Amino acid sequence: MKRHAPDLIITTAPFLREGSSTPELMRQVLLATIPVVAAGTWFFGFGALLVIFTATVGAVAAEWFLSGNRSGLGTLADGSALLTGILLGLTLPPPIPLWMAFLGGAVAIALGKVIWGGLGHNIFNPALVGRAFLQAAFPEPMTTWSAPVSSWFSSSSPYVAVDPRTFALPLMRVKTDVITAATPLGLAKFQGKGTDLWSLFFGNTGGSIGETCAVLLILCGLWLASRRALEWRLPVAALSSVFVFSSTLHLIDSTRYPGPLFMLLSGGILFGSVFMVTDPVTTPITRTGAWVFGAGLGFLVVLIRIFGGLPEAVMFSILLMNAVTPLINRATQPRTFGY
Amino acid sequence: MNDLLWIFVSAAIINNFTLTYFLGLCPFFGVSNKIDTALRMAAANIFVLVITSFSTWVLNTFVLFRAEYLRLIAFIVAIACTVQFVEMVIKKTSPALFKALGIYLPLITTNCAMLALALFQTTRGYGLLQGQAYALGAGVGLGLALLIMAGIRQENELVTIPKLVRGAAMNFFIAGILSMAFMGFAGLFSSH
Amino acid sequence: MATKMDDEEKQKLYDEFVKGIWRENPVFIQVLGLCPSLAVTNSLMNGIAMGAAVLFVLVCSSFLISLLRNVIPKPVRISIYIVVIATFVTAVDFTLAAVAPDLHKSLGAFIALIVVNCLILGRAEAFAGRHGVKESVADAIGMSIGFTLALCLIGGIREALGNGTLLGYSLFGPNFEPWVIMILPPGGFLTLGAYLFLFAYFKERSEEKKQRQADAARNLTEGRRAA
Amino acid sequence: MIGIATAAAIMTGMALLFAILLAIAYRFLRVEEDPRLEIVEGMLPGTNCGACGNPGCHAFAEALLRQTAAPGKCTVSSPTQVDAIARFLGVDAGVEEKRVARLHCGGGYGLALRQAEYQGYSSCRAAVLVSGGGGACGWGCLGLADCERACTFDAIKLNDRLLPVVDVDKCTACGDCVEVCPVDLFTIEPLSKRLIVQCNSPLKGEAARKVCSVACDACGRCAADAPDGAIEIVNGLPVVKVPSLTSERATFRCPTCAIQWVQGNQFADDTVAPLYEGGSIASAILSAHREDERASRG
Amino acid sequence: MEATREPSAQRLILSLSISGLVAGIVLVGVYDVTYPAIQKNRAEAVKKAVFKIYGEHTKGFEVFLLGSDHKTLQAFDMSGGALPEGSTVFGAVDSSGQLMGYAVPAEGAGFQDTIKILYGYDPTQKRIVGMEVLESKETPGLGDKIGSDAKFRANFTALSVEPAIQLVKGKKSGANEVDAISGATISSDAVVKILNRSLDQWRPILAAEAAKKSGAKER
Amino acid sequence: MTGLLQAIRKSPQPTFHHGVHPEENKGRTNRLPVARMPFVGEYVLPLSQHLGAPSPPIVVPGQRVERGEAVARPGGFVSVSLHSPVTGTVKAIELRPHPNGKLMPAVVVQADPFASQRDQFPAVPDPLLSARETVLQHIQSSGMVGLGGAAFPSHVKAKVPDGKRVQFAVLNGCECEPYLTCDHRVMVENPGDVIRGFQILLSLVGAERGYIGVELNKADAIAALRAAVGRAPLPIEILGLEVKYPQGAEKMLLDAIFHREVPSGKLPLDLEIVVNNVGTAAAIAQYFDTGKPLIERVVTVTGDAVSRPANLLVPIGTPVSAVLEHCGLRQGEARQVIVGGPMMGLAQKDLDVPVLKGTSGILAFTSETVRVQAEMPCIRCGRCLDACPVFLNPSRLAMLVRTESVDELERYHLLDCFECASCSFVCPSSIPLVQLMRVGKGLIRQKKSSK
Repeated sequence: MKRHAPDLIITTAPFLREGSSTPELMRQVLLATIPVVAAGTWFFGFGALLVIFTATVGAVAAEWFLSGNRSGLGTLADGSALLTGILLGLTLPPPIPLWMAFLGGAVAIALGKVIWGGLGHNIFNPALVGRAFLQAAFPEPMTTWSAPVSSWFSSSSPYVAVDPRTFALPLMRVKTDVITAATPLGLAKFQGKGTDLWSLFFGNTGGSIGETCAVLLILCGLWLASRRALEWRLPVAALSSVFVFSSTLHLIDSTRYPGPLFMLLSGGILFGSVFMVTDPVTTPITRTGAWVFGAGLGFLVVLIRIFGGLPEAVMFSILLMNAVTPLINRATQPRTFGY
Repeated sequence: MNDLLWIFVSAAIINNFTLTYFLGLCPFFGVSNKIDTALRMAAANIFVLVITSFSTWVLNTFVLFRAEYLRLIAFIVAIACTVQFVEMVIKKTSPALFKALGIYLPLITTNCAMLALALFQTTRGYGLLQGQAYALGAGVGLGLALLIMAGIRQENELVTIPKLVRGAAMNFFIAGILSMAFMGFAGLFSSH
Repeated sequence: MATKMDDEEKQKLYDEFVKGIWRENPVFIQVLGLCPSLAVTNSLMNGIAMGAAVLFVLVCSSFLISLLRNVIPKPVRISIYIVVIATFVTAVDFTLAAVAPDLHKSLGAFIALIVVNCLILGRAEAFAGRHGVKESVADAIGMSIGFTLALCLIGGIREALGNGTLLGYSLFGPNFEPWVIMILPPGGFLTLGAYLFLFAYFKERSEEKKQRQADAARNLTEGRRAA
Repeated sequence: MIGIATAAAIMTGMALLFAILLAIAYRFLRVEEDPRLEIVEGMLPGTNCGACGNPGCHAFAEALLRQTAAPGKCTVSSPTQVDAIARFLGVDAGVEEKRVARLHCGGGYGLALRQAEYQGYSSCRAAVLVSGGGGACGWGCLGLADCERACTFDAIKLNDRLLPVVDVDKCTACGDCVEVCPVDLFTIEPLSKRLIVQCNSPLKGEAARKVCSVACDACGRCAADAPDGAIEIVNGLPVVKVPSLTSERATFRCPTCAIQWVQGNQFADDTVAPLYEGGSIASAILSAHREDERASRG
Repeated sequence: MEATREPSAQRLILSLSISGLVAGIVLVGVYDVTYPAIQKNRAEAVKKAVFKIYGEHTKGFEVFLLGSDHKTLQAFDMSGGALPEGSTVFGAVDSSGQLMGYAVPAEGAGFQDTIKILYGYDPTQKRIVGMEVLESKETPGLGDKIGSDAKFRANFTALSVEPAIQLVKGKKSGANEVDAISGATISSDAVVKILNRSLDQWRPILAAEAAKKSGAKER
Repeated sequence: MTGLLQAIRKSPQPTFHHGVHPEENKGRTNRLPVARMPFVGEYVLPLSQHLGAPSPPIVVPGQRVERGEAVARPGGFVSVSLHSPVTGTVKAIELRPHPNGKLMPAVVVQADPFASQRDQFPAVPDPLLSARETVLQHIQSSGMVGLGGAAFPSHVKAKVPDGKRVQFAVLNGCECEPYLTCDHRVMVENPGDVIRGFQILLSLVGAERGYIGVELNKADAIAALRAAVGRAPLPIEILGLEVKYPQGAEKMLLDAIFHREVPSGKLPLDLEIVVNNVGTAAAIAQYFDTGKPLIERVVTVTGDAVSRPANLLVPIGTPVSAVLEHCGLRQGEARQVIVGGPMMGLAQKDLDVPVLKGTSGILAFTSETVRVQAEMPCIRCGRCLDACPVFLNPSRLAMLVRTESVDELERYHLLDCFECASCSFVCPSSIPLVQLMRVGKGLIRQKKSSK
């Protein structure tokens, strides 16, 4: 009785697959971050690149140690840890000490992803969990901004622009009296000063490394949408919700409440809409849910920015909406055919 | 009116009883495994909080002004007895309602949120209306935290949480992240 | 014969005492009495003070309840337990306010909230109401020491990282960047979560080790048998 | 002195008020419940395995109180626990004979013909839906460990041939594996029943031998060798009519080892030579399955 | 079984009442013993805060209760050692027994929770002469600087209250302006709001009191 | 951005909601005329080839049977007869491999190598002139079943239960499965048969109007059918539908044509509509023309592992291996053989399985086409929700199946899934979603039966 290993494979239908794959989607989002990283480096100097790099190293190192995989790339191969690190780096203020960036990356992966069982299982956006941790732990460094060293066409040597605080020893701080800048939202909230919309549009303002250049973010978002790498309803819903709520307030009292364009172009709402809100894992899976999520997010952003204690609220709002995403998913199940 | 709004919002989200005051943690972790249960617990909580707020306000205003040192003991006895009485009444009159809410009532007796509410409203000198706003806010806050927690935990049941953090540790981590997210509400309406 | 009985009884008392410290630690194992364990532990001193307050209340109420357990009618036992506990708590509250007003202020309402700490009522209901005076007191002391220990562990780490100090003494020098989150509410949750994770990790490691040893022993005996 | 009077008055008054309230409530609003229920349920293991035939431990406790079930029905409790419950209720323990789950297939890796390679969700229930799995025998074990996962008591482990081995010491006869197996290969048998037919295929003769080297080909030798009527061939398979057979004679002439005399665990002495070269293939597949499982379950 | 036998209602009521009675008596005892010390501590705390505001010349403080007409103050006798309940202001007294000014407790919503402060007010010059934070849950390291930051506290040593106090960022120019702590604007703002709100209530009353006093002196 | 554009641009052709656009791959066979498969030595006729009760055999081993002679009778109302496709001898009645992977009882007929195998069948009455009951009985004894794949007995569908009425009849000519072209060829080559069969069905169910839904990638078929109808003025309309999978599913087709949804758990009959396959209509017409029962059918044989793809008229019972050999199977290269279409067909482990009445295609793929990708974690991208034509949430259902949460599965309407595999098709993480759905249905059934 001669027998050989079977030739035929039996699998279940379908025997055809559409082309796209999860790692491919990750790659496209990673590609889209490259111009944003470059712009951040250009605007805030070499120090900003160091911050992004360190945050990424923190994230990747945490993934490596905690995933328990010692052979091959393991779960690093899907690129999600890399992406988390880069996104976290882009949301940090430029002069933050590097050890904090590293810590943030590690916390983002540990608390935001690994404890939930890895990619696809987490409820909260890992990068934002890392950032929220840093914000709560180090409120002062996390709200100290530096002014951009370059504008679009002129620069005062960005490659040497590194804030001395960046190199603080782990657990320590460097006490300096460096000139700090305020974010456009901070200026508006605490000093009642507006910012020129064109500077907001081109990114010539203070703020987190990746959030300042509106035009670039819009382009990246459009590119990702054209590659079908993101669910377009989410950013559209979030941005239009911010627009609607802030215009309503602006119409009620235009002296007290800033206009909708200012609200859209300033702060992290564009960055959040393109890179955070579109994270499929932590946002509703249903299409109705996407609209609900976006609307809720816009409402919270406007509420906290205008009536809350903090000038910026995108991070908290996204985390809060992440928290209610399971409930949204449940409430917005599509109607089954024939019911 | 503004005052009432701030009391309500403060108790519900800014100083959420569960996530920033650590009150009522045992039921928060205990009955947040199903959304359905969480909803009922939240309803029972609000009900008892409002009753507590009212009865302790009456007690404090009309009986205890002579002997403030009896506050704690009087409050806790009042809460325990009221809850037990309500429980018995529900059990007898409406078995269906008891099934839905009643089994959570004994849990609420030893829920520190009730006593804390009574004590806080007294030390802050809240009047009847303010007390009710405070109780409602605290109840809504507890319910909100409970519901969100239940949503997340029920979602987690569909995936495999690593063995080392499964159970209590995971719940604390979730609560920690939620607590961080709720920090975003700090200062809401306080400057307006 | 008599001494043997004594020994047995001593052993039993000792067991009741020891179990609360680790094996049935109220915070880490039973996850009870969470409100104060997280709310007041933003400094080590607070933890110690809270632990002491709980110790006093738990021992006194356990003593009294186990003494009176046959007199108290069952249907109103919970109410009476609460009255007893509340009395002791009020006493502690006043005493602390009189003796250490600063500490009293930093513990805030949580001294009063000892009344509704599930740990105390739980011990009264589950243990003191069913056991003799000696066992109950031993159990109460063990439990409250376990509770204090847990509070100190949590408070110590939170104060060290969140303020750079331990019992008020600076640990890292003046340039330390405090991790403010540790003394904020999220830090409480995360610290306790991290402790539970660590204990689970060590438990698994020790179990793995035991398993390995058992395997090795079995292999050895089987090898001998085969030989 | 006034202070004491006030305090005493307030406290006594309050206590009195509430006590009266509760006493009234206690008298008029009480709902009767058998207090023993809680105690009995506390004495049960609480695994809700259902081996006793009730939907869970609570239902079993109710049945015990109604005296419609004997404590010994609980196969999970140790005899002393059963005794304790019986003493508490003042009834007879009614201890049952130890029963265990037995597998009716010996066609493991290298023994049964594999026609195709199954790829997809690593679960027997899933594989059986895809052309009945890769094996040629549609009645055989699929070897994807649904039973291993389903077993609450950690009593089932796949061996090197990807066949589930039931640890008779740990097995409580709860029937979870019986329920989960999509090809119904498990039955619950008394431990004293030694003759086990390790095949479930109705095929006869050459057709049976073609798909599996340890299949029962219904030759009837076991029936002939057993005492009169103790074994009968029904639908291509021997059926052991007398469970307490004490002789293993019936197995001696079986050409394919499909009927076995089992003491303790099944497949304890697997001496049949593998048909494939290199027995390590099976263990490689086994570890691959485990890996898949880890990946899909986190 | 014994457990199932119902105890009589009288027994329930009796045992609960007795326990209530005993608890009440015990508590009165504890209260009586600790009362003086607690009150002393409370008075000490107020004294410390008043001293901090009015400096080393301060000798002690007087307590004034808001009268039932909500317009006038009534002196309260502190010889019993207890602080009264209700709306109170304290008067700082120097070694000569002269009233130096008032110390007014006030509270309001902060960034996180209620902030309680005590501020010194001089009704004749219409300015604030000092401010102490009694209780706050502001963010450590940021908001809680309202109590500890010397630069911020310096704002309140001579702060004009007419027109209403303003919060500014950066350079302080007017006598009625308070320079915010950078990174803790909301907490700084909360202090200013609490002051303005409290002053609205107390300014006329204290001004009337002061006028009464100076009038009495002149006469 | 394409997603956005798609949402804005409303499709002008009638179609259903959601669904997917797999590559068609019909080019190799859609121009090939139907050829005849030569006779082989042995035919295996499983007794259960249709939905419903198996047909009990009425022959014994050794008995001689003629081509077209019945070898099994209906085993009930929902059951049909079975006929020998060749003249020969009954070799055995035994367990034989069935395309569903199990061994099932079958009548094995050894073809007589010397018989002429001519088409010679007893005459049948004119269906348009006979009583309805007679016609239905004839359809049942002709072994007629739906040729689209599910093989539901045609007479059952054509019998309108008392108290119900039928307003419209629909012929399904979508053939939305990639690769398959058998219905396409039938419509192009025998449009007259299709229309005549449809007329018989129309009169049987008493429908006032008939529609034939054909996807627009079969323009020649639409033209041929229109021409056939044009010659006879009939209440029949031919509709061109957008090319989309699974347009051919009954419920989707009705949604596309009438914009009405068949309620969950109900049949098209509840909307007063009856749906049949175009191939079935043609076969019915042929039966009433010539008396030939259902002993042959058109099968598309294609895939990159066959060198001579074809649309073949295959006698039912022919082994798949023989058909593949006839079409030039590349021996040793085939890694996967599928009976049916690539979206809903069954992979085979044993090539000796026979062609059944419901077999519309045989596909053989080499390892180049068969790419089994490693499964990744679900990232909740929601593409499966966009694909599911019955608006389920496959992502969540999959998780619920893995955790065996049976109650939740029912709450999320798992039983409404008809396993079209659109979700698996689009899943970027290669999660075997349909398979999990099937397992889940099994769990629900098991729970129901244990109750």
